[in-house]
Amino acid sequence: MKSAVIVFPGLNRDRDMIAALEKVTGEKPHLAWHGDSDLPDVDLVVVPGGFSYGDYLRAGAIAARSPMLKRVKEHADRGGLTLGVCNGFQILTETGLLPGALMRNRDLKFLCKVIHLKAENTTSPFTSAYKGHEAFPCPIAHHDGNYFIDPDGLKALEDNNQIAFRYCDENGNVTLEANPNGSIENIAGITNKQGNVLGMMPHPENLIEAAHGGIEGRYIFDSLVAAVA
Amino acid sequence: MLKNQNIEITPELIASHGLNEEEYAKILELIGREPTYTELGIFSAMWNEHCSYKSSKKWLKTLPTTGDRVIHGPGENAGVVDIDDGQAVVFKMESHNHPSYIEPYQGAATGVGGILRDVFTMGARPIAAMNALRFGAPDHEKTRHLVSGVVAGVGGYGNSFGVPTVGGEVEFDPRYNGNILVNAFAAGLADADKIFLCAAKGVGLPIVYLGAKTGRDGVGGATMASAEFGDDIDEKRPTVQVGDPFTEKCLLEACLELMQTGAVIAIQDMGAAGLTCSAVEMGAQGNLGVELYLDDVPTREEAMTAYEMMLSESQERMLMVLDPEKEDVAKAIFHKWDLDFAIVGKTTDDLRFRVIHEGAEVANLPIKDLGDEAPEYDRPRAAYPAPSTLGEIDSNIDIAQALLTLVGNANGASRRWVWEQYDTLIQGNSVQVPGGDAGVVRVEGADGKKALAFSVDVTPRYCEANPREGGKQAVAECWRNLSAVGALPLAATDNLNFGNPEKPEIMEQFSQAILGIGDACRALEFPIVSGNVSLYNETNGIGILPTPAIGGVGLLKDWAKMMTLSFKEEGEVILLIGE
Amino acid sequence: MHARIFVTLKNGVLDPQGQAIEGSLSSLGFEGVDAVRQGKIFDVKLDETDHEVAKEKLAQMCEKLLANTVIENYSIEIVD
Amino acid sequence: MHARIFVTLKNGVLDPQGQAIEGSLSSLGFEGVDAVRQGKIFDVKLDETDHEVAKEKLAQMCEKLLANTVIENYSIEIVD
Ligand SMILES: Nc1ncnc2c1ncn2[C@@H]1O[C@H](COP(=O)(O)OP(=O)(O)O)[C@@H](O)[C@H]1O
Repeated sequence: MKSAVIVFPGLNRDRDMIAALEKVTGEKPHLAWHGDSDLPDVDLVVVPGGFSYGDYLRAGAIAARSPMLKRVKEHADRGGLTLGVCNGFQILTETGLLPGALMRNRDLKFLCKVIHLKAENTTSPFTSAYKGHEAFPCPIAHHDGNYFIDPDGLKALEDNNQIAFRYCDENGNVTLEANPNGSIENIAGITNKQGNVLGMMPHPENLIEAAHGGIEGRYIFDSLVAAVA
Repeated sequence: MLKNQNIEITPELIASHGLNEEEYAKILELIGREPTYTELGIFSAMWNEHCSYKSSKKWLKTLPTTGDRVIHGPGENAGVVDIDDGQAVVFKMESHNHPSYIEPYQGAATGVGGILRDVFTMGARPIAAMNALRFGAPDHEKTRHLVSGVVAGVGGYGNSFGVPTVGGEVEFDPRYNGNILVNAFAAGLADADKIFLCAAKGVGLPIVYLGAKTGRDGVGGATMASAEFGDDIDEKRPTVQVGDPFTEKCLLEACLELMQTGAVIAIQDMGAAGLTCSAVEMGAQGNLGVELYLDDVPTREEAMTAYEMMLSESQERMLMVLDPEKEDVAKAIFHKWDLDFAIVGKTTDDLRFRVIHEGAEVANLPIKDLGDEAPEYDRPRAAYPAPSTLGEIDSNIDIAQALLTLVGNANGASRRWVWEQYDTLIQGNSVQVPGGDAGVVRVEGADGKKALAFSVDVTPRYCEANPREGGKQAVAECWRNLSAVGALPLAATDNLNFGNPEKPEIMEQFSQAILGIGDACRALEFPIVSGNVSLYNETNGIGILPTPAIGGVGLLKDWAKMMTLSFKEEGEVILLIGE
Repeated sequence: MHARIFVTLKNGVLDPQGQAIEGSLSSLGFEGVDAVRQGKIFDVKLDETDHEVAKEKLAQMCEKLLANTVIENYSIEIVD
Repeated sequence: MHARIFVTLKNGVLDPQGQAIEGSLSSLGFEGVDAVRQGKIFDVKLDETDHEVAKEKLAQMCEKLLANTVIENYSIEIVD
């Protein structure tokens, strides 16, 4: 699988993402600097996590307006697979590639911990490998992960099967207590209507090998490899 | 002719710069004339406690600072220790106590920013951070505000910069009501043969200003950090610095990229008293003079005076001596990261420190004397009051109840609420996060097994009861925490937080604690490779508990063999070892 | 010319910061606070003398960057 | 009663957010923007009819919570 990682100043989980892609796919991703004007033809474009431009103004807002995001949008509009993690998710919503917005966490604090996720659908190119292990522990690390969408938008997400992940408890039950940041309906990740763009707050790239205490993050990349094969 | 900005050097002005009569007399003797206003500012910055270590130097010299693995000990931006395979760990701890009391979020944030800069100035990519925090009584009116601000500030900076916070301490005691402690530790990874130092080399080479623009932030701040608080604290407030972790992250990437090109001859971070200390240190350490052209310094505010520029503590800035042949490469890298890059001076062979502003020379001082001739005091010491003995212990105590009291106490309770606000996982190498004896981080670029362990410790109560034993105990506890996860303790950094050194009892506490630290470090072959002293932690005559925090680093050959503290299964045998 | 731009959350959009502030105010003993909503202001110094042109320009800045029009409204005021 | 509270950074205090916004505006092609400073507003609904009493109360809220008076200024406007 050929992939590209977009690099903005201020991102800081780009190295984690690059390492994860390399470990799982065996190929080094192409690095696309935000100021570059073109993006090579790849199977997967990843917008990694961090604090692009310090997240000043709004999380992801400034990065979303950069020239490179136009290329990402073109790639996505062509049906190209596009993954945004954490700040990447924020950037993709700011760009309009994904609906809704990510607001400050309910408790207004940055929160880094291992929570549990439930893959709500295992039919997307990002989540097929979760079949059979729908619920799994996964780290989060964010300040603005409180997903908001208006009632019509929410209904559309549900009707189109766009909700990819929800926060749940250890047993896979989606409960109020299992919601770490106040996201509407415990939403942790969504796809676009076409299903080729995924945005999620948790960090699969930090869940790849024994040293991470689990390997369930690999399944995203495994799913993608299977999807492009 | 030196330009003096038409400010008369009065005894009041001298006193307000924290210089006493003898110190001023020495200045007159050294330069043979009255200093200009800018020069007075330069002396005050160089000779205050924070930069000159004038009260502590005598005692710091007694610490063991060498060892088989020590590549650079104290004197550089951070200590450097060999960790095999051609790799080195670079680390230091530093306090930001006074600024954090005045503005907890920004004070703590800029403290973290400062220590990270110390580490990456040496060519190391930061891989771990810790923070040792001390606050007043939980029910004191200011505590809640201070705690939430400081923790948010530590996290706000470190999380955005992208370094995992893997350990720390949080404690409460009424003795910190008026003086909280915020000590930040950072460690980075570098190739052992690619360490960058601050001593300038070569005459006539360009001195380059890197990073963010200069504003009036913290003008007079380093002097503040060395003065006891009084009730007029509000007046000192506008000198608060605001941290910009985004710019610092760009600065990190730009510096590491630049260092690879071979363009950097020497580099120094602008910390307290920014341009002054960094330029003087680079010149003095390299036995060279320095000429600075302030008109070329990138500024953020209008009409800044030479005095203000020389004393500004604006964050996220550095100074470097550049290989002139690589100027274009260097400029391109900094512009790519949208950072300021300006040639603001050159090295000279006359050992003078010259500052030129608006066509006039505003300072011309002997560069070596600024550091070498800084006052050094053997301050009087007097026995501290003997500790009161503990009362009789009631043998009928209800153990279960006592246990509940202990774990329900602010100092015994879980610190999860703190460390969950820190990114402990970023970089993907945290194999042990806070909550255990030490944080453990896997080392990249080696065999994938090697890891480093980090812990910071001190028990101020013990230090007050017996400073020498308390000093030893802090080292021993840190050493134990490292060994408890299976690491070989390598070396340590210290952050010595004490009250007013002009009080003989405090000076006695201070010196004894250092001697104790030295005893333990020698016995354990655990050298001190960097550190920081914070004195005058006193408000209205009430000093903090003596708090010499020790930050230690240990090496694990294979993180898979690391120990954690949880019991693993039912029916396991519990052993108690030690005396 | 100086202008001030106000960006506020649309009605119906959750405001965690406003809610938290409401909570803290009441725990600080302030009574009678029925609602708090937090917004942003941007003070902009513009190199432009014509008010109408400036307003138009500022509106574009809002549309393109300063406001996320999915969740936020904006308004513009010329100060001098 | 509705009131609006404005909280802005004091002069000379670094505003990294404003700087980043300025940079982004210029790379989006907006010219002639000399400076941007970011601030906050709080729209407060108060259970109080006397303007003076309300202002006094709001000022206290600013001092105690809404503004960080070390680096920020505040001002209060009664809307209705
Ligand atoms: N400010 C902090 N930041 C990160 N971790 C912290 C902080 N304070 C405490 N911790 C972590 O909480 C755990 C318990 O702290 P402490 O009670 O001081 O440990 P110990 O006394 O066993 O060294 C340790 O793992 C420590 O690293």
